[in-house]
Amino acid sequence: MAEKHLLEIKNLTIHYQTDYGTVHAVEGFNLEVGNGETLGLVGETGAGKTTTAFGIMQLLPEPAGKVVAGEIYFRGENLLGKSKTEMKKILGKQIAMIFQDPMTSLNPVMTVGAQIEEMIKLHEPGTKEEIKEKAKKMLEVVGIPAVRQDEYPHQFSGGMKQRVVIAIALSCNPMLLIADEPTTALDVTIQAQVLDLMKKLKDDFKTSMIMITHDLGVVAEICDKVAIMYGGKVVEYATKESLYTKPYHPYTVGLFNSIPDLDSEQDRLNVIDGLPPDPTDMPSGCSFHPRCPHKMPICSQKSPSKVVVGSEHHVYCYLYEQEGAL
Amino acid sequence: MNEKIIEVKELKKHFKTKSGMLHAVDGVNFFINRGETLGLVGESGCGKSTTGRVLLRLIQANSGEVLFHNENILEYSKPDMKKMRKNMQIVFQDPYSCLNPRLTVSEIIAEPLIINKVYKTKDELETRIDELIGRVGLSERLKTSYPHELDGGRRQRVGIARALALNPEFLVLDEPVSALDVCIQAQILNLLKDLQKELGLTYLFIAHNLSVVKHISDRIAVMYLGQIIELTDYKSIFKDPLHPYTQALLSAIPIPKLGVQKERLILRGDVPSPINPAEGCRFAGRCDYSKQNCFEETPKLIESEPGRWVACHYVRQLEQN
Amino acid sequence: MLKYFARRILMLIPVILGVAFIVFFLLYITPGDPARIILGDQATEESVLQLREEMGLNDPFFVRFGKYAYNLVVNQDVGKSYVTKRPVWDEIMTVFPATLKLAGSSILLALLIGIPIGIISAIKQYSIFDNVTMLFALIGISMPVFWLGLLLILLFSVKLGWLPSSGYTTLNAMILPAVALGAQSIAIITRMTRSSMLEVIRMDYIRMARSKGQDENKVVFKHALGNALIPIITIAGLQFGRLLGGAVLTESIFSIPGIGRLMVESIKMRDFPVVQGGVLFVAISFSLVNLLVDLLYAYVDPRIKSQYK
Amino acid sequence: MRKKISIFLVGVLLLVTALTGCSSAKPEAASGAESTNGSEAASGAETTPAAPAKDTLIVATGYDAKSLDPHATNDVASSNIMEQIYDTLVVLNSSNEVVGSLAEKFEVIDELTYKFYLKKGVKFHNGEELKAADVAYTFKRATSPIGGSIAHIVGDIDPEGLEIVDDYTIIVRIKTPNSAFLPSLTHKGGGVILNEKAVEAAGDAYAMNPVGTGPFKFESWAKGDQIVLTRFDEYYGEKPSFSKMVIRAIPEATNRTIELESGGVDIAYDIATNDITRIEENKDLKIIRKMANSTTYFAFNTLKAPFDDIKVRQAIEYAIDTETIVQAVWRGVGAPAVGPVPPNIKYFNNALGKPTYDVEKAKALLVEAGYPDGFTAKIWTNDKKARIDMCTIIQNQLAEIGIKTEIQVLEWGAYLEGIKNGDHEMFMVGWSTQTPDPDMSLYGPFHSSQKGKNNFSYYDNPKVDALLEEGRKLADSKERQAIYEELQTIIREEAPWIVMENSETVVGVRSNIEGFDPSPFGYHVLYNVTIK
Amino acid sequence: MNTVKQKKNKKKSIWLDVWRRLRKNKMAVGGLVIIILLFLTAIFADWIAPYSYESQDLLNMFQTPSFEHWFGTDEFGRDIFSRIVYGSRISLEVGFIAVGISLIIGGSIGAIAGYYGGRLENLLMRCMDVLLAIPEILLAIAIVAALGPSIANLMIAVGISSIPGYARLVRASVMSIREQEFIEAARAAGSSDFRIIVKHILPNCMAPIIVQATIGVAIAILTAAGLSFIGLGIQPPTPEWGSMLSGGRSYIRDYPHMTLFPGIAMMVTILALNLLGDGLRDALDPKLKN
Repeated sequence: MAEKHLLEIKNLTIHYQTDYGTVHAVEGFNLEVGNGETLGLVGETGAGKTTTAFGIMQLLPEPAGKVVAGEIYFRGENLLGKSKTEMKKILGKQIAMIFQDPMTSLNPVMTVGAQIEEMIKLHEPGTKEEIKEKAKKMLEVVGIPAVRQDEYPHQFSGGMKQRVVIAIALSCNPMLLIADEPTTALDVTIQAQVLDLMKKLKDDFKTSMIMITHDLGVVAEICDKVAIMYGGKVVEYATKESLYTKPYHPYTVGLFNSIPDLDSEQDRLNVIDGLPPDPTDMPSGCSFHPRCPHKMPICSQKSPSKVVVGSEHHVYCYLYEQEGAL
Repeated sequence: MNEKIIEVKELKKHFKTKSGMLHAVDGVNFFINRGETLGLVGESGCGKSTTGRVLLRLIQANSGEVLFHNENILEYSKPDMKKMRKNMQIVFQDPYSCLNPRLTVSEIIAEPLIINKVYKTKDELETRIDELIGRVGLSERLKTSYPHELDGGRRQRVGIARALALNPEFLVLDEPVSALDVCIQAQILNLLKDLQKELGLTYLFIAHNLSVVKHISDRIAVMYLGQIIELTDYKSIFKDPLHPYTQALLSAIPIPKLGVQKERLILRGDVPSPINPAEGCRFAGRCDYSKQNCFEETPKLIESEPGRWVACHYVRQLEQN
Repeated sequence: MLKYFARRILMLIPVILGVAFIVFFLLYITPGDPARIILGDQATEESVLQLREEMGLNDPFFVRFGKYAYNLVVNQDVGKSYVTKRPVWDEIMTVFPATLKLAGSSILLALLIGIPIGIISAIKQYSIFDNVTMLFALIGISMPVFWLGLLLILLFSVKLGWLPSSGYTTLNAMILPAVALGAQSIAIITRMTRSSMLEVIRMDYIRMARSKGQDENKVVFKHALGNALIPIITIAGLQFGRLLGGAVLTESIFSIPGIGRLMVESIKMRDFPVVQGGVLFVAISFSLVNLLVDLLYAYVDPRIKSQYK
Repeated sequence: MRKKISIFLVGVLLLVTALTGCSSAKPEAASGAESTNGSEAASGAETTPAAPAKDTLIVATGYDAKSLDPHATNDVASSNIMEQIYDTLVVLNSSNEVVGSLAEKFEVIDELTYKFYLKKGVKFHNGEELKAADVAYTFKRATSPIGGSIAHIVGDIDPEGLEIVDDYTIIVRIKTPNSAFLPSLTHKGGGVILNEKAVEAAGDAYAMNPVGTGPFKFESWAKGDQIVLTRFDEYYGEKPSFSKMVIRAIPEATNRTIELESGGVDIAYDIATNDITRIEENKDLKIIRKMANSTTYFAFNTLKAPFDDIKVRQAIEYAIDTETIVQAVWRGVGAPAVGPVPPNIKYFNNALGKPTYDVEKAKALLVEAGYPDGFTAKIWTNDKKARIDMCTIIQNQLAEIGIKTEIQVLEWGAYLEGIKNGDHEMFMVGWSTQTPDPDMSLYGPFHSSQKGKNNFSYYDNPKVDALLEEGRKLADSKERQAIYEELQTIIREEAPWIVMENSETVVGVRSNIEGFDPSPFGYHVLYNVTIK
Repeated sequence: MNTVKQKKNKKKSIWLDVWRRLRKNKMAVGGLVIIILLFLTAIFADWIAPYSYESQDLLNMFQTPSFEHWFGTDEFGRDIFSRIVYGSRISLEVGFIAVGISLIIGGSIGAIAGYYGGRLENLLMRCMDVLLAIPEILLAIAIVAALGPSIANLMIAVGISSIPGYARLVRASVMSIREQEFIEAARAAGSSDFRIIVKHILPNCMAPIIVQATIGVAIAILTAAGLSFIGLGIQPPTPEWGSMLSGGRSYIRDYPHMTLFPGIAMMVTILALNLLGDGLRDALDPKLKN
């Protein structure tokens, strides 16, 4: 029986060495993703979402990025312990990734078909014709006429390019798909098309997915579970239903309040003032305390530990520590 | 209250490209009253930014009129235009390219004042700069720092302060918050609303994020391929959108709420190319309700109901075909 | 594609006329009377004056240039050398193979050595290999060509006697000049390959390729190099074009009768037709090389190919 | 993608083969020379089958010939080639007397008319037989504008006065009596005889396709690289001992020496001073040295103040130590000059002795001339290294007597024009006597009629003019000698020139080459050489 | 009033920031140190050089390096070390003034072409193409032959022949800056074209221009030396590295020291300039860094 969780990340810490000091991009990050489950990873720019994804895929830029601590268990095995050649077998076959900007994710001097075939050839046996056929089929699956397989990326619109990227990612039917803000660069009508496609494919291929985004609307549409990231770590994790009905962490509350509501009438948005933390010198204790309206002295001394506040809903915040949650 | 500050009539702007004439702005009409905010919404490539820039004559229009206090500024001579520029300014989208990296914050804000020789002595200039910096919520000590030392939100505040320097009546806001994170975005939106209330400013707010536009606008115009296809007050556009494209646009917005999932209208295909567009309604190709004459006759923007302008042959008679 | 090609050729005409005008003007204001030089210092006055008349040296500037330009454009005739009375075209064609061979071999050296080293030092950025090659590349650029030539002769011809110090007809006579001239091109192409590769390696599609589980050298040679080729071709084209006329120093050290040396001698001899013909020839070959480079672009990068349709 | 890169590499390889292929072919066609030149032999890799080395003589010169049309140019490099291809009517024997060559014999009918009897059966390289008509045609062409550059040699011939008596006899008349006419006919520039048919047929291309009667005939010419001549089997005179001669142009003196040492060439002209000892010490090489009839001199523009004052000129002469300068720059090659007439020319007045070096006297003269604290002036020289060096030392020596100078190195074109317009002040230049007659050394540079042409210093002395004209008329005799000795004394006294140095021909030769004797006039006979 | 003072030292901060980044690159600092030393030798040449560059000593010519003559003597017995020291003055002079000429002329052509675009740009750029089609060294030779060999003409020749390079560089950076939004903001505030170019565009093009200028000085020195090498450069007896090299080349077999030391001096100078150029490229353009 597959383990309870397809992916388990324990206390992951990733730092970047730059000329301006070490950047604490990811600090004590914990997360689980179940089989066939879609987890939304939400956070503002600089919260460490993309770095986490690169940590999992071991695509951190050499020599600056380094995994300092933590384990990443994928199907029970710690990916961090694996050698480069072992990882090569996993990447693309079992874990695939979609990048944010479709404009630059495809090699401009290679035909679209060739880039899909390359993925298939790496992980599945078959003659040239078979692989070509599989690639054609994948194009059809993502809604692009197969006849366009010999065209080049610059002949496709942004939305179509993202479909090609999805075709590449899913061509070997990976267990886990990491999507790093796949629709942020797209117009809202095209975004709707792509999200609709991803939902359909997710169910058909039974792929579990990590959807990295900063748009709570997208999460509501496509995700089962949600993890809110701030200052390089998860501050709240819950099912979509319990998070959207009652967010606990002050930052999550602030996030929801900052989004103008289409239905109701608001004169002013009640806003989280201040700025996101500077990753080169993180605030002590809970990294949100400088901006937190319910700040308590302890918040600036110790960083809060996990507090379970509901079934599959926990939060890292001292507000709920004293109440001794159930 | 509704004195028309600015009115645009049949505004056209075509760019010559290798493969034909690009109809960026193709016969746009609207007006904005004093103190009002008109939201201009549309997907990328629909011509909203170009419209904003043509208004300020940063780009020369091909034809049409831009009446500012009932005078067509497109015909103004260079010196008159320079005087006119004092009362219309612009705030940009990209925080990283809207400020000159080689100048300090106070120099950037002072630039329009120096160009138009508003103040005689340096002290008057300094006090005006301090006042503006305070006005947009920046701290005094940032006066001498450089743009690369500020984050996105603060850079936009400097951009706003610069736009306010000449006490304009009318501001074009070209996607001022699209590049910002949600929290910072909210802070800037609040600032813009406060400024409007306090200084009686009139805004043309250009954006592609509908929820942001709804929050700040009084009336909203939806643009598609260089034309305004619907213009109405912000409440009814969400409750009762008339044009099929507006309906599709609204249904595509992911709502950060549970159980409110509307039946989704997924548009077919991509936006057609604005180069040498065909006759007839430009949305006809992708519209589920398009009939024969939709492809022949271009619908005019008419006031089908009081305060509800729409450019469609079959308003309220849409049947699935 | 043909239409683009034809248009580019047509655009050459103004450039050629421009070059002709500049050279014509420069030579016009150059002191020294060609007739007197040709007839030698002991020639009689009458014969000098008569020759001047014959050569039309007494006409005003624009008349002379007009005649020259008309002759050039209408019947592609660049006139006869004042000194040897031979058509300028033959003069150039006899010296051109030497320059072509010299420039060709140094560009070849540059490509065969520069590109691989540039790629390796890009992959192994900040390694010792990278730092050492970059230092050598810098020295290569900073080394004056003529000094390097002298040192090579001193070492290989004089001290070791392995290689001849002059001539160009045999292969091993070409080694020293090619190395002397090529050193700078090798350095330039190595640096350009490295920076172009570094830029491409940071792109998203490289990270995409890696995320497919593709092995590293396929990622580098198939994806990265494919995209990094364009700037490299540009620089190689520019260098080759410049060497065609600019190898005058190397030619003089190794006594290679190339175009560069012919130009310098002709300027000294005030043999105006040969100078004008030579510079025009170099300018035309320079532009044709650039045109070839543009065509290579189209081949390497589909985005550019689609523009030509 | 892989396909793309491999295609690129193939393209590069094609470029390679095209380059090496076509270029090695092209020089073949252009120069026509089988690439059997020595440098290849030394390096071992024979690209094409070469005739056995010893049957080919390879010579390295400093400059490539300009043209092989004797009437079109008068430069030394071209004359060196023409020496092997053409013959003249008369030549000089070892004691510098004029004897017949193409002409069996000749008579001097009166001071204006000369009669030549041609040898019979002499063949041109194109098979035509030498006829009187050829001689007439040659002299008519030489005196026409085409022959401008050798006008000073055969200019006296009266084109109307040429009379063809029969196929093998011709009478030549000259405009003004000139005892130096016969010696000037020995000059391998102006005096050679061309073949009428060949010249007319070749037209402008004749310069690159010469036809003569000499022991070697032209085969090919790769401009700026090498000229190849092959033996003319029907030569009327004594046949050369080897069948092919290659004259290579190697401008760099160092390269010429290296090629000589490596066997790339058999004979190397103009060996650099500091290579002489190296060649002498090398057992398979030897040095041949001979004084040449050319003089380098430092002169004044006598029209311009202060050089119009004789005292100033004499002061400068005393201030310049020619002895040290020649030793410093030439280091034992050539010799400090005595006067404008080179040592081994008739009537050389050795009694004058070298100019004396006396700084005090120079200063005194300057004071007398009214320039107690000296003056500033320009020195012109062309871009010959040795001349620049000499000027640099002169500049230093003149500074000691208060004359501050600025050296201007000009190319030959700008130099000549400057002198013609009289902008020059002090200048250094050379003059070579191309025929063994003192008139050639003195008439050109010092006769007032030659001002601006050969008389660069604009020297004008009626007495000297008279003596020169007198000297021209007289045949060789005691009076003629007295005239020329007096001329040399006056010129030394008036000092329009300060003679610096008589140059010496230094030629490096491999030891297996016999019979090479350089000529003082600068163009050397090669056809009588034998290769062991 | 402290804000004004504060602004003064703030202005410095931009260059301080550049210096801080430059200092990290050891090679570039090495280059800078060499160049500063070079400037000092050029300025204080009279004190540094043990002998005058003209004083001849015909008795001991071709001396190999010894204690009194560190670099030995040349064919006139002149001290090579002193001539190299004086030579540094000429080379720097030629290098900087030539770059100055090509920067001012080429730069303004590039700025005008880049800013206004359209037909004017096309015309200007075609003229630059014409100049570019003629190889630099041939153009320089023709100019020196036309104007006559002197230091001033050498500078003009080298300067003119590198104008197209600067024109293209400035045009490219002006065009990229012209699209930035802060230019539209300035136009919206009614600023004149001239002010936009001077206050907004050029200051932001400084980085590539400074880098190209530094490397340009190296190229100018090389070209000038090349011209002297073929006898078209500086008039004797002025010491210039190129002519010293050319002078020594016929004695290369017996007295190699005559070409060795000027060659080394030239190479070290040009290497230093290139090192500094590369270092400045990274320091001035931080976006290249991350």
